[in-house]
Amino acid sequence: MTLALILLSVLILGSAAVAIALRNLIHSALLFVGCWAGIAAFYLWAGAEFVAFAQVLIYVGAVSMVVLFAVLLTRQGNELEPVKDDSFNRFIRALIAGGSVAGVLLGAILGTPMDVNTASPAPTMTVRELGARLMGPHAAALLIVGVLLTVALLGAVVLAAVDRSDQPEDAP
Amino acid sequence: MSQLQLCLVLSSFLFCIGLIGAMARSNTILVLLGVELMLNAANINFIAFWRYGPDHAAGTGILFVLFSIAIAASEAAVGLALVIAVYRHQKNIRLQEANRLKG
Amino acid sequence: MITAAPAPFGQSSGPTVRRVNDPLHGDLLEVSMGPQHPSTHGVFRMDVTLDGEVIVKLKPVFGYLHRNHEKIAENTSYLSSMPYTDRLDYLCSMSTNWAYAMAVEKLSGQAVPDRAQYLRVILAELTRIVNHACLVGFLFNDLGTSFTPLLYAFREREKIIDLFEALSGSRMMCNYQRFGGCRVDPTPEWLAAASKLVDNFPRFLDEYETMLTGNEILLARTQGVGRLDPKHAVNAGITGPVLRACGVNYDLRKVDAYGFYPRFDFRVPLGEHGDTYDRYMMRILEMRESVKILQQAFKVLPAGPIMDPKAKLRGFRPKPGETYGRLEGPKGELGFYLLSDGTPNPYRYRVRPPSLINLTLLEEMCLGHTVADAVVILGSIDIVLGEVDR
Amino acid sequence: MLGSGIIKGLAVTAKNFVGSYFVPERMVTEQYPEDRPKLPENYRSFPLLVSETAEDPMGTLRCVACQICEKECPPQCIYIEKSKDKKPDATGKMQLYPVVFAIDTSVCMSCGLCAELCPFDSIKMDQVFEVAATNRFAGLLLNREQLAKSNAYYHSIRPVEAAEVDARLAADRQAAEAKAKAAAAAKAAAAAAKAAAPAAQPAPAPVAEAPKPPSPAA
Amino acid sequence: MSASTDSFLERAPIEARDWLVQLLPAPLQWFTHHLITIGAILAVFGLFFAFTTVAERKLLGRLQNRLGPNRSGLPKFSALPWHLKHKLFGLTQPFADAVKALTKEDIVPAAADKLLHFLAPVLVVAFSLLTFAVLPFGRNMVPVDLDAGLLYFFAAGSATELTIFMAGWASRNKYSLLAAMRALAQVISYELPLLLSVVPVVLVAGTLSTNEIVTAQGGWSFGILPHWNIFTPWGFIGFLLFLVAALAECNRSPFDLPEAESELIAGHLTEYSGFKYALFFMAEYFGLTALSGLGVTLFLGGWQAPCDFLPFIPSYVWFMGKLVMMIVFFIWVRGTLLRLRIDQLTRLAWQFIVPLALINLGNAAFWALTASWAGPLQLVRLGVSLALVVGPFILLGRRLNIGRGPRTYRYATS
Repeated sequence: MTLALILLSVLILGSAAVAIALRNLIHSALLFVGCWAGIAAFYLWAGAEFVAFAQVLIYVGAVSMVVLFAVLLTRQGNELEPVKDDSFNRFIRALIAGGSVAGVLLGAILGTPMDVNTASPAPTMTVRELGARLMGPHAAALLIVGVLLTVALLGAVVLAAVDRSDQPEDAP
Repeated sequence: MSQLQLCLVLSSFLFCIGLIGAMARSNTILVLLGVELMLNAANINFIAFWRYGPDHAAGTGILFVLFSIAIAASEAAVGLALVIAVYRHQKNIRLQEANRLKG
Repeated sequence: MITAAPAPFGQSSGPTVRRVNDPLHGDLLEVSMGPQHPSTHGVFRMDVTLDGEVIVKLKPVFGYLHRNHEKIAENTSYLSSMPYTDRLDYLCSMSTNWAYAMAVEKLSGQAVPDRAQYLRVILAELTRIVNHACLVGFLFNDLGTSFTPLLYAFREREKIIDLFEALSGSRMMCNYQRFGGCRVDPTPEWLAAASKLVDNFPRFLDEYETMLTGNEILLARTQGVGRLDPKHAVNAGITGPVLRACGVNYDLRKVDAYGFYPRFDFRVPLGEHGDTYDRYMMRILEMRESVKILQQAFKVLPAGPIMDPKAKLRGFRPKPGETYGRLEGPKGELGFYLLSDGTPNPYRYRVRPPSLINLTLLEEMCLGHTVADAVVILGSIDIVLGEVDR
Repeated sequence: MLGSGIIKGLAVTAKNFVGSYFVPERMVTEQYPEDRPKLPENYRSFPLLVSETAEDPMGTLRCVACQICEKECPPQCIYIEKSKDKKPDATGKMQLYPVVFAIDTSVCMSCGLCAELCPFDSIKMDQVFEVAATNRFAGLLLNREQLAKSNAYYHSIRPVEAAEVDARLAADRQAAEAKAKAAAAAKAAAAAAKAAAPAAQPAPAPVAEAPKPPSPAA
Repeated sequence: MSASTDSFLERAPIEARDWLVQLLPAPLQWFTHHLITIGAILAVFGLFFAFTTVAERKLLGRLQNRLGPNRSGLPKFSALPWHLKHKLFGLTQPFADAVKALTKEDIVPAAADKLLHFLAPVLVVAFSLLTFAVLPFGRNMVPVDLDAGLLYFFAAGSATELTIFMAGWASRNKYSLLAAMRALAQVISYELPLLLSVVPVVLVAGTLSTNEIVTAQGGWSFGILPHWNIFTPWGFIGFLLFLVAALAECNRSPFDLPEAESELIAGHLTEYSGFKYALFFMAEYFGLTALSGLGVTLFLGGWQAPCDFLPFIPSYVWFMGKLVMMIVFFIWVRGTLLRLRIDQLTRLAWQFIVPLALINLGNAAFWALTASWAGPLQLVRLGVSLALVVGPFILLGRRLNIGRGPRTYRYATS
């Protein structure tokens, strides 16, 4: 089990790191897809089946499409991103920031004694239970998320829509 | 190191990679993706704590992740719509140059 | 003679077009469609500039099939050009032959016997059916059907083509008309078979229309797509079904009343919107009218010679002069300009190919539409590259 | 209602699908190597040279090397060399014959003008359409021997036309014999010799403008 | 019906597998169990793919009054007396095609992104095969009976368009790029309608497990009318919407925009040849089969027999029969319809299918809530449900087609 976790970690962290470093945006987007798929695999490993499928459905199926669409629409796919003068400085600064955050987090994680419930096999949660909880105690949150998603969708459409008033009515 | 700690280390590294990406890259899409990674790192934590936490049946971790995924999806949609809008105005999507409120 | 009907669809004439270098819109993608492209109907190229999928610029490029037809014709005898005219519009050689024969007959003042005149009308109308059936089939292929309408249309075309083969010896390169008549006299069996075929043809058309004319996808894909303004069309010299689809009443069969067409009762369908759907329906309606003409012609076809006895095949030297002979080909006005200096070869020989001239407004029709529409609009114009490039 | 047009279309294709099993007329494709197309008599592919007999094709070619076809051929794919000597032709007249008669079938466009214009009914259009060769130069350039086909073969591919041609030739032959007799008589009667012998030629084809036979009375 | 009362044929495949598995030592059993399942799926659906291609070509041929492929038969040296005449009806065509695809040169454009160009066909087959894992092919014959099976299906299926994008982008061909864009736009537009058309079934069955959805459709009224979802008003319209969305999901005509051959040559496949092309082809048919299988599962009662005196025929035969029917329908549609344009495609999704699916969701909820109504109320229930189906369909359809319709033409007077 631990071995699987380590392998998954390598997959996730490796693809994420390479994706961040690559200059070809399409490649990084596809690597991000790999990273998300790895995270979904981690959820499966942890026994959260439903979340894993939701992760794949939403990240691999939808977010990645939107990202690729945005990359293509902004025509970044065919040429490499130009390296600007200030990017090295920013990279150093980011590295310092990231490193220090990592250090603090690692220290906290390793320094904290944890009361671990190592129930083996992994616990399961059926869809029915999940649904009951979502519609029961968390109904308000579900509703808000629904409204949020709708608003976000409409907002995205409004933001991205071209002002087509100069287009003929029969063209589309 | 216990499995929980491994998971937490994974998540913190992922978070840092996302942070570095968001800070170091100038391409708005990559910055957005870095933020997404940070969100994912948080999700990993939720699942890990649900897996090794005391109360599986409550499923709070799973529920939280579901909400978080929904929010991440809407963030991606709005963010990328913004990217496209910015691109339409200034012909590139370098974050540092998007410093005007008026197109 | 040419009068543009009042624009029936308000002020808007064609789609408004965005400027190509508009800084507010995304980068443009240039795609060279053709000459190796499945739906350019031959070796034809469209240099398309796309904004997303919307065409902002389109440049037709042709000449890949140039065969020097006109210059060759000036260096061979009048008769030897006849087989070459088959290769102009290789889908309708019978009417191309007739147009050339008509020009030469005008030049030399030859008479054509009655039977030959009727035969010419019969063959020209059969050719119109062949051409329109082909066009409609290809149009649907451009629209994305998996060959089904095309093969249904080809089934009918095949029957007519078989008749041509039985009559002239070749399916497409008929080489049938001669100066002063026709080459082969059809047998009674041939006439009976042709008459039967023509009587059965409306059944095919009905089936075809049931299958497709009311199809919602077809309506969505063609109505309002590739509109052509009648004034524009007249100015550009567009002829044939493409012009009539814009509502301009111009059919040489009525205008010139050449051949024996005045003896037949037929109508000229007119479109209203000038869009792709109208162009498609023009073809369907014209096929129905052609069937009417053919049915009349088979009834009244007289017996008699098919060749002017004074006609000469070899050593044909028309007196010096110039002439322009034209007829309503399936694709539009097909004309031959001939200048004779009294030698066996024409001094100047020029073809007015309807396909080429109808193609001139391709960009106007396509701007503002998508790639998918450009393919369909090109299909609805009905070009044959043999004729465009000559 | 939305979809009615689509359903109608589906019904038509379904009808065609069922019909393809029960109505043979619907099927227009031919299973080519097994089912050969039935060629109409007028079908033309490439030219052939008619010879009177199959046994001696070169000796009995109808062609007199007049070179009309060579001149009129639109893509100019015919090449003829005349002979120096003369041989009796179908009507028994002494005529030139082609020493070389070659047709480049890769250039030929099967228009049939040569057959139409030939005043001697010697070049006709064949009906062979499986003309493939492994050598695009020698394989498609047909010479006199390859082009020559017997009259019997000509009858087999175009019975009606060949019968007409035979009848016409027979009539010509009779006329020529009669003319020859008359000419001989005239020759005997008229002592004044002319430089050229009266070379009687066959009667003109009905449509073609052929050289008129010189009047024997001249 | 318990397993022991099933007919022998029904039990045979499962018992054969179990017998094979128990031969092995315990640690290997779990592994072998799944290996056999995977092997069986690959073999059955590999062959199914092969014969779908030939069936498609033959059916299309018949629709077009042709014979379709009928040449390839047994090798020349075959001693069978009837092979000359029948040539096996061309049934060996797919094997000839496979040999051809394998022996063709694999051309990779010089400017292509080599890695992605190679990965795309590999991944597309992998992803399209993943979806088979949760389809119940017969009673007790679902490879992995997941609690969230339906979600898994869509999750696995959603990745295929990504590979189309990879193929289109990696080819460095403008047609391919356009195809990639189209594929993305199409999947973004049609993922939602597909999900929405399925949700009513989940709502009524109360489960995401494909196996339980099929079980919920068991039973018959009067012995001949099965309780399949398609025989309810909401199920019927849901099935129609599912069909449309499925056609769009697997890029079949009339939604074959990414590979529109008259516009984009072959779309994302333009720069593929040989076996890579065959892999795409294979994936396309696997996707079609999987979605058809899902349609059968959700709306056509899965492996349930249509009448109560027919269950002696094994359940997997019913499933396959229905699957074949679905695929024949898809082929029939392909033989008839024309292609939509990309903006019409998205408009159809957002202005017609999504609203209709949402209304249908309410309809299904109504149906589920009124399950206890009896007697004349049953008729009221049916009537309300039908009205909820027909009304929106006509209204939305009219709106979609506004300003368009058959025209009448005038004739010149002179």
